[in-house]
Amino acid sequence: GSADTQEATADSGETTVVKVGVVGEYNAQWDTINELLADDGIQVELVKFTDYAAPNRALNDGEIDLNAFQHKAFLANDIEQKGYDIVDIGDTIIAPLGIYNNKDKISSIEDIKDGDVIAIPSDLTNGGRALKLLEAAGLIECDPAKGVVPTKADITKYNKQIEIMEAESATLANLLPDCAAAVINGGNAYTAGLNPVTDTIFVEDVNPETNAAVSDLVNVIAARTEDKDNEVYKKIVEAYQTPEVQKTIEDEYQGAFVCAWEGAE
Amino acid sequence: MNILYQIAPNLEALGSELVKCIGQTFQMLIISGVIAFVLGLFLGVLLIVTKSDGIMANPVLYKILDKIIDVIRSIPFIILMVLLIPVSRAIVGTGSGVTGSYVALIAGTVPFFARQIESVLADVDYGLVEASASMGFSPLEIIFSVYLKESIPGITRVTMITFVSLIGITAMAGAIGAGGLGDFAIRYGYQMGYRDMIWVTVIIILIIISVIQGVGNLIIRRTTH
Amino acid sequence: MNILYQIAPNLEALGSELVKCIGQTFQMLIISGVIAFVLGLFLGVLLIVTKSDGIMANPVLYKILDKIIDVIRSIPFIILMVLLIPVSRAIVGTGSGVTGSYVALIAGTVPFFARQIESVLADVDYGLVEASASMGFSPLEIIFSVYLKESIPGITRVTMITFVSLIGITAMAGAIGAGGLGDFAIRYGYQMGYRDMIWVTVIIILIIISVIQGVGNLIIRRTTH
Amino acid sequence: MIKLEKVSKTFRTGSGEVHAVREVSLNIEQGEIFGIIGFSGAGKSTLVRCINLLERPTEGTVTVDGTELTKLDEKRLREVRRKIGMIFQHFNLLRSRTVYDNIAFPLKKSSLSKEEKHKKILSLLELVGLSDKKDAYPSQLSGGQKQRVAIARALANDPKVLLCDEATSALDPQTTKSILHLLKQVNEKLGITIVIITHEMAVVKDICDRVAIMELGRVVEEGATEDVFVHPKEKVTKDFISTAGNVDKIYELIDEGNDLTKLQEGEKMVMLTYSANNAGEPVISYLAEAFDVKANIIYGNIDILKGKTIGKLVVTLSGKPENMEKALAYIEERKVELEVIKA
Amino acid sequence: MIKLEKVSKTFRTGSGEVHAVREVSLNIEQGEIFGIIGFSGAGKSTLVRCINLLERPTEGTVTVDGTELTKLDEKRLREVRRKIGMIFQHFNLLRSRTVYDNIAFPLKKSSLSKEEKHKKILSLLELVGLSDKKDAYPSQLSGGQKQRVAIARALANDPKVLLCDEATSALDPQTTKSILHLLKQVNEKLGITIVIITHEMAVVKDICDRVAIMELGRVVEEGATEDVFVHPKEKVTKDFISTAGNVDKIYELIDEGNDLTKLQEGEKMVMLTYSANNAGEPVISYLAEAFDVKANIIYGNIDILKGKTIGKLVVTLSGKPENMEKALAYIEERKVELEVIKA
Ligand SMILES: Nc1ncnc2c1ncn2[C@@H]1O[C@H](COP(=O)(O)OP(=O)(O)OP(=O)(O)O)[C@@H](O)[C@H]1O
Ligand SMILES: Nc1ncnc2c1ncn2[C@@H]1O[C@H](COP(=O)(O)OP(=O)(O)OP(=O)(O)O)[C@@H](O)[C@H]1O
Ligand SMILES: [Mg+2]
Ligand SMILES: [Mg+2]
Repeated sequence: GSADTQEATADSGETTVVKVGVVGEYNAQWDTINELLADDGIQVELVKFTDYAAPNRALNDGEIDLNAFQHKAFLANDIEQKGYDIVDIGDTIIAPLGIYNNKDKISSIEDIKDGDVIAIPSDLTNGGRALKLLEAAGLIECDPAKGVVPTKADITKYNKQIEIMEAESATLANLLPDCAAAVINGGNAYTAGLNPVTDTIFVEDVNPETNAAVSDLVNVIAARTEDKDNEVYKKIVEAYQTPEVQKTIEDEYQGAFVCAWEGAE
Repeated sequence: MNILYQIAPNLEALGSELVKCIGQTFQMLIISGVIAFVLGLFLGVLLIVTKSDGIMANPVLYKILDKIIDVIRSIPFIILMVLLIPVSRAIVGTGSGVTGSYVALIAGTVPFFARQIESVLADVDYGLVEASASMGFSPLEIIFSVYLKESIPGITRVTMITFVSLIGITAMAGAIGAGGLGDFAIRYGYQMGYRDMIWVTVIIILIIISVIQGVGNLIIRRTTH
Repeated sequence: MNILYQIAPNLEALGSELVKCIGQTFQMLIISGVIAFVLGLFLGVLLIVTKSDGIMANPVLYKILDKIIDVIRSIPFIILMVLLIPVSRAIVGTGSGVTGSYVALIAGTVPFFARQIESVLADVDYGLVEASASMGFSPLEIIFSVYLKESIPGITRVTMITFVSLIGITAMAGAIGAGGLGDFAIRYGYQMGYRDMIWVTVIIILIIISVIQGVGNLIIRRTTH
Repeated sequence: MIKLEKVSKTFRTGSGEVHAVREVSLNIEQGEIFGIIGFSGAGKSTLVRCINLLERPTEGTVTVDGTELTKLDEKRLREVRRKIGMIFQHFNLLRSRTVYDNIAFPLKKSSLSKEEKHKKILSLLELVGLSDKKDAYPSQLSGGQKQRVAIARALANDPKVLLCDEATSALDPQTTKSILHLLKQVNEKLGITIVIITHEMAVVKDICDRVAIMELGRVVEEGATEDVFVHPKEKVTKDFISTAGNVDKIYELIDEGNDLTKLQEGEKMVMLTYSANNAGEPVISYLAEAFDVKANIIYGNIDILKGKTIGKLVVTLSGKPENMEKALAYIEERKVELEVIKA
Repeated sequence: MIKLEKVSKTFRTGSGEVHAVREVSLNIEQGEIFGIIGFSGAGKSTLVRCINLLERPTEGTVTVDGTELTKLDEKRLREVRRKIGMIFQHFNLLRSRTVYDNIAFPLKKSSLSKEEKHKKILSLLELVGLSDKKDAYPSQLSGGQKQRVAIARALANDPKVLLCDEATSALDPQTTKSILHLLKQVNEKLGITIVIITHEMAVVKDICDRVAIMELGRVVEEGATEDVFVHPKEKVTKDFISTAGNVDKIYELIDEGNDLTKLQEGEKMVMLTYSANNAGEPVISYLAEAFDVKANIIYGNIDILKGKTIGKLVVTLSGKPENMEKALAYIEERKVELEVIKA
């Protein structure tokens, strides 16, 4: 695949294969997209990474054509830190974080007391967001200068003397019995069989009107800057942002992921 | 300190976090290291003596141990860690954090260490075992006075090798919230892209390893005659 | 097949993915295994012969090798993998996927294997080395005819140990998109929570390990007299 | 004390079975020093290793001190073994321990006090002449020094039975002598039964009460040392004894045409065998006195075994032919065995 | 052929320095069989290991065949070593190789064809009597069998110099004899220079042209074998020779009050020493004939060394007092050394 797909035309009869880097297994929407694009002779081939830091590098290095796994803030940070020459070419979804409670210990934010352990994701994509969520819940305060992705080092004040434990996102649900609560993202909570409505005591506000910061947390499809206007890639973005895909996401993930592109309900 | 900050600019902000991670690493290394050493030694010895030509030949037990070790070694560590969360919770009361990591670290180290101990003990001159048997020593005495005593240099060598591997897997214990140096390097150095933090952690780990190798080599030199 | 699907219900959907992952694992194991074996053997021998009492004593070279091995072993594998991406790209043209994993897998295996080979060769009776020296054999001939030939059982033992460790780290190569069984287990078994997939992969890995151990034990039995 | 009944040991190897020991029955009495000789590979080591069951016999029973070892469980066997000392052909010293600690090793389970043990070890070190090497490690010892450590170690536990597999083969004659002396001493003083494998006939002559000769896994001859030496029955025994005495060399010299073996007209070269029942006979003197036959000693080996002179002497007799004949007849009469080698 | 000049070797150990070899200078001629004897720990092995620089001397120079080894670079040293065979005290056989392959090992670099090598190995196996063990591994061999493999291996490369460190100590006398015979043969036929460490005096007597006696790292005496045997100068040499001949035993017997040593009124027990310059003397016969003194042989060891009868005989003389005196005087005259042991 890679850059020579630029020359491929939609109606040449040949199938253009586009490699899209993803993380995790929440990829039902791509099956729908492939169905939608079949007529255009475009086929998305998923390259699955287990590590959040890998897909941007692979994209930047030309090993994949697109990736779709991160939110805008993560992308911005990666570009700044690692000097990648990549851009976002379309919004996709948002995976709202929730504070899931250990029902044996607490049943509301107010129940959290000094010394309680709160687990948050250790990866950058979700870790900073989790801190922001804890801030929104009134448990801590972060250095505003660090924007939407602060690290533990940026906590300026503990309103409750909680102990924040960083762990791999996928294990968080497993670790819940050891904590008072855990900040888990939609995908992982969904996998663990947690319900984002009934099992949480606090949920991220994903309405851009009430939470301005959330626009930075919208996941995107990213491409190399040179491919910004690639027709094939544009078609893929268009295919993503369709009601068909929205339906798939809603059916499959039951609220763990919320469609976030302009025009989605 | 200033030069240090110049070389590693992120150290200023992350310094206290780093210190905490060093502490976590030491805690993990010492506690699970010691326990894994004892258990691994025990299992390695058990493997050697229960072999079909061993001094307490018990082929069935050998076969079972052998297979258990293989099974545990077949499970990728990250998964082993997750599978063991309930076990850890039953034993030490928690499945996360530094305390929750011990069980997994031990389970990830022991089979490997036991295999290496088996390999070392297999090289003990059987004539010595025979000589002790002819003196009326019991299998237990032969284990301590011959197998273990005579292979201190070999045991030290594989202990060093295993210890370094243990450091390697503590890096993965970050997944269950145990933190530690390896996790620090992964989060800040790799995910956040602070290259200086990678080198700082590598140097610290290198120092730990060097100290261990130094002590180990000293023991080897002192016990090889 | 039906019974299989009943025991492991997710196998139906993931079967083809699993087969692909098995292929990736084999590709990684065979290619990086063979190269790491040769390199590790070479380095291990180099360590033994350049030691201060070795047959080609060269303390400076020894010290350098020794330190390089320690440095590489100090870097958590996941980070090592990332650091080596440019190297991989320079050598094999890509830094990701199965092909991109070789360099990292080799770098993650060789230092460990070399240390173990060093440990095995250190146990060769020095009298044999002396006897060959007295026959006018060159260091190279002594290496092949005595050190390597006489320690085939030991080398086989540590090769098995290392091979199992290599399987362990291929699981991490998923991070750079190399796929493989371990990664399959992590993605589906762990992240997606399909427990049956964990057991399926563990059984497959166990079979691979058992075959390797079987062959290894046969070699050991055939070469121990 | 030690009773072997139809003991056999077969090794299975890649290239077939090796019958190292075949149906050996032996009875070794309390307080005896019993020698085992035989060519290399005859099965001596294997047989001795069967006595303390280091090698479990394929067939047959082993009884030591009235206990049938082949029937004991591991625990009881260990107790019995503690009273059977063993010196290995390859020493089997513990590399990680000093000479002192190697000797201390079997004392681990002894009931002696620390002080007593220390004294005992020092006296054993003294005995084997290694007091100055007490802190050395085996790798720093010469071959003979290693063997001496092994000997001291085997004696440490005051064994009732001592099994020695070529315990002096790496030692110079002087040291050998002192070790044999020591063995004899412990044998006499403490009534220890000693089984000794050796290929040095001097060792057998010096201290063995009885001796067994092995060949191809079997004991082909067995008896009191002096009997076996004087009247060997089997060819292998004769070979052994003659090589030991070295008298056969005369045949070589004759073959070589050595000056000493050239005879004058009328001279005869004869070999006289002295044995227990003709000891104390001044044969040569009598020949001269009574027959005017001169005997020139060319070669010989006369030894005292259990208080009796035995051995062989090769002499050239010269004298008048008629006297010579009488002389030979006389010798025959005196029961000194005579063999005319060359005439 | 081999020239050692002021060779010293000092080991540094935890508990101080061990001066294993001290300032040894030796000159071993081409084609000679040179024996080294000495008590255990005297430094024999270390000295021999200095000859092929397995042990680099702390001081001094080693010259073999005109080449000063101590000056060579590694590569040249290897070439020289290929022509120096060595039999180790501890055999040093390769465990992973069969008997056949162990012997084939040094032939790796030989220019012989495969066929020739095969023949050579088979003939060497024949020579050491191990044809039937050719596919056995060292662990399946008896002690003596291992030693024989080591001997065959050392001979495989047609060495010019052969260093033997107790090459026959684990062998029975018969096998020892055949090995010595073999060594003598290669020495004579191929002119191989042989250095042999041994503690068996029989070995020295049988094949050594010259012999050196070591004590505490030094060569204290050195000379032609017969000279050293007949006229030992140093105490250590005398000790060695007497223990070898075993004649000293008579003193023990006297101490013990053995019957044989009990003398009648007027009898005398004397020890006669035969040496090269009084060989061929029928002393005992003459005593009887001329003085009517009877000599009863009690103990003795008469050997032929380099074609000459040498050795000792202990006899009891009995006769009239005046004759006895004359007899003793006569013996003295005939240059037979005489020592009255008991009177
Ligand atoms: N473990 C073994 N496996 C196979 N064969 C063996 C084993 N041990 C000994 N043998 C064989 O058994 C025979 C007797 O061996 P043993 O060691 O008893 O001989 P030995 O009389 O002690 O000889 P030596 O005087 O040379 O020590 C030999 O032919 C030897 O090769
Ligand atoms: N590697 C070593 N380190 C320290 N001391 C040693 C070493 N090798 C030998 N020695 C010492 O050097 C001395 C001479 O040893 P060597 O082996 O030459 O004796 P040897 O004459 O061959 O004795 P044997 O007849 O018992 O074999 C001994 O006292 C021994 O303890
Ligand atoms: Mg033997
Ligand atoms: Mg020696």
